[in-house]
Amino acid sequence: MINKIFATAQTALADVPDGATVMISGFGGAGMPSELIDGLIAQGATDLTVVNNNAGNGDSGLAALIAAGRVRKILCSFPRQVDSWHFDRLYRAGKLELELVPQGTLAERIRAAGAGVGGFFTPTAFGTRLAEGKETRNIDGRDYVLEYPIHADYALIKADRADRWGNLVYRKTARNFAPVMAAAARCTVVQVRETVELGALDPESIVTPGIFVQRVVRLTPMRKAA
Amino acid sequence: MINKIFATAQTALADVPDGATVMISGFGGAGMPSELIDGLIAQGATDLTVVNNNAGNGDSGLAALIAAGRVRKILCSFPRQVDSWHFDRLYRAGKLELELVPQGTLAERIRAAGAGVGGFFTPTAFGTRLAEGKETRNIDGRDYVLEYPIHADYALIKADRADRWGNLVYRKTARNFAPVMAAAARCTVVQVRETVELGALDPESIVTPGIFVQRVVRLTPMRKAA
Amino acid sequence: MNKFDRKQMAARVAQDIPEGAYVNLGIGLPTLVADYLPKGREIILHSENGVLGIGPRPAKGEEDADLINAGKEPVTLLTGGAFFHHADSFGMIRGRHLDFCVLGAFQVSAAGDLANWHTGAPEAIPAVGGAMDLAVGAKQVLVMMEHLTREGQSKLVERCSYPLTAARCVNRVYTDLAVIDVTPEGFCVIEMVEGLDLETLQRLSGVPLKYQPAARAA
Amino acid sequence: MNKFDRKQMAARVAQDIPEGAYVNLGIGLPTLVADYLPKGREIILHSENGVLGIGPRPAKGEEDADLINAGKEPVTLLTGGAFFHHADSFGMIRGRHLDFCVLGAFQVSAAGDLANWHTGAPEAIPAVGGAMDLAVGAKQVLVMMEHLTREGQSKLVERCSYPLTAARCVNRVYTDLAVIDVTPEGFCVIEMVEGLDLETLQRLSGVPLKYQPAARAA
Repeated sequence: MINKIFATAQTALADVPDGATVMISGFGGAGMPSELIDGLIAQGATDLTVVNNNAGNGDSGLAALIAAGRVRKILCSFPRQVDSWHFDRLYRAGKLELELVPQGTLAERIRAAGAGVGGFFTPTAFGTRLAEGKETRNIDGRDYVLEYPIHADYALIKADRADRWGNLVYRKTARNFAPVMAAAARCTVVQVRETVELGALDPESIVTPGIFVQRVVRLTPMRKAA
Repeated sequence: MINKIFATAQTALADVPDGATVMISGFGGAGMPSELIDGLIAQGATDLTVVNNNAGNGDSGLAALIAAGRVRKILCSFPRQVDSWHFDRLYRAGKLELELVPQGTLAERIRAAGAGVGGFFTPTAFGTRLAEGKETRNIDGRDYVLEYPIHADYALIKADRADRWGNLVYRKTARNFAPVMAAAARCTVVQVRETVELGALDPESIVTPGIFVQRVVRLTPMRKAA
Repeated sequence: MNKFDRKQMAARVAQDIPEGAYVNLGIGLPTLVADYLPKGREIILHSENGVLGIGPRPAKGEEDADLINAGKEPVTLLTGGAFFHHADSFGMIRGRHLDFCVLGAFQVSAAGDLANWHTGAPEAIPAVGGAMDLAVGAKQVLVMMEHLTREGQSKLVERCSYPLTAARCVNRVYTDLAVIDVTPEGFCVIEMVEGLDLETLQRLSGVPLKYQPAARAA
Repeated sequence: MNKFDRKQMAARVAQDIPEGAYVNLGIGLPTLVADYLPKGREIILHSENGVLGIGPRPAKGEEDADLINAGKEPVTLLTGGAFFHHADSFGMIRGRHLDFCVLGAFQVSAAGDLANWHTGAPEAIPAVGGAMDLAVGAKQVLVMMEHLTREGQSKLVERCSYPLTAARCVNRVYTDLAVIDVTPEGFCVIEMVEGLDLETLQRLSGVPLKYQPAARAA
């Protein structure tokens, strides 16, 4: 019997090695798998490359991972925020590498990895400093920049409900990057509010089919996500 | 008040010009908007370029449009079937141009058009005669072919239910190409089994948001789709 | 002369958004436009974090941490709204499905170039978010900004000195002093605040301005 | 010697599909594999027209025209199945998420090249469907075919004479005579039907065959 449900974050994250590329879902706090991140901090993996839209807010979640010195490099679209002090400090100290990617290009590069696309031409950032050094092309009168997929070793994502096959549904705008990240990682670990019986999720409404999910952990948020 | 619901296929299709590129959803009969196609036949537009997975089955739906001599060119992945006699006859007579596209590349080219992607590298068809004359590239050790988006003037698609904003849900495998075609066309016309009040569709389960839909017609199938 | 305040600017932008439009309102000042959309006009607001049909701010205590806009403020969902993932959301943007986006700006050039993401200061931590995608993707890019910097320099420029967000993308600029179209011939003023004359606006702007009130298309 | 019939071939392929695998069964002969998957092994079947979790054929009269497989035959959905659109479905394929696909073939070369979509006959109307996507996308490409053509020619070849579906993609071939792995050193027989010897198989095949029964990995 297929059963992707793990008892604890600890067991679900046990094999994350140093140096791994880890995607983390969420847009600010919405959809951020804070309890999985806490598990990753406890697990100890370091020298990580993190892919997220932001670079941490406040002192919890991704910010805590950064504050713990576990992140070598971050790919994101919007690091600088009023409460991104841990990122700001380490970045200014030269201890954290940043690859700044426009938000839509970030989403599409992640999607490309999951969909087996080797590269794609996007009009976004053409003629700007974020396209400097990149291949460009005019196609049918519009200018494009060539972008490549972002693959990951692990994706840590948050969903609302899951079944034992790993089928997922989300809640409101907490969906954001999770579905594309799930497909882009070799091993996708999901924290959910609730696990349900197989068949409890409507086949028409499953957003992430279990094929993209390797491990599911039910985790009750201990605190309001930052 | 936004109201995308049209009373008849006739009014919803009145402005399709000769020479238009028309996407038609469906995989065989499942999801084929047969009644809209009947409306298009009655409307009279000719010299059409049609995008569909197949090239018509039997004597109804797309096959009837082809039989009526309205199609100049077809882009599809699987024209030849036991019951594709209208296509077969016109193709062999040199009266119908065929662009054969692998099914996944067809879906992705349509998706690219809707998502503003100017081109993408796919591993599919590399080293085969369907990639002859196409640009190729080795990226990270894998060989890819460069493919371009397929845009359309109209998409004729079938869904199960719609509201007046054009939000859509589908039924089972009848979903197939419709969501990507809806986004790839300048004007998307949808035939639905049922129109529902705004709010009757779960925001978490809407598959095609109304932004991709211009016109909705409730049409009761007159016959089993071929 | 009577400068427009933020609310008046927002109300002026709102006037130009027609029934049925799909609109993305940028973070900050542009978000204010939502409050001034004419009652009874159905307009569908998009947010790049995966939602169409954003409604008014929730009442105090009714906020839902899972229902936020791109500025990470709590919002509500209108009846008829829908959720989707980030790649689909930016497919909508990049694929030219949004009728309008309204963005803030540091500078707009006479060619319609937009600079709104980076001051160019070497010590600044860069952050771009969805600005570049919106600028290239929306059918109409509307900019909403103060006409002058705090130091009194015009934000309408011949060429942007700040790093570009996108070239040749801006269609119309709404400032606290005027409404200005970007045309093939450069800036064209279509409205000014009461008491302002073209000569004064021209002097403040420091870049050639045409004047054609009839050009107003809203 | 006892040639495998179609059912025996399907049963033999089915043995090699492990619990939890995501599998696409090609149109025709490969579809038969579904009927021989060991009871109690949970295996999730994918069809390129947008479904995971295909179940058995429906009972007569219970067919649903909206629930079909890639061969356009009526199917059912298992508890736990899901529907999605065509671009997502081929994203699964191209993105290497399927553990196995099982395809028919005209020819397989010693390098693992696959020819299964076009006979090369100039008058033939070409049709490719999802074959090229499956061949490049699945983690393991299993081929299921008669060992010989009706004219007695081997379908295992040094180089394909038919137009390619994809190069260097086939991992294992199941015929009515043998199970053959494609290895860096060429074809390697791992099983033969009862009563067949390597010499005879070698003669029928007309292409170098190694023999290494221990190589069987299922």
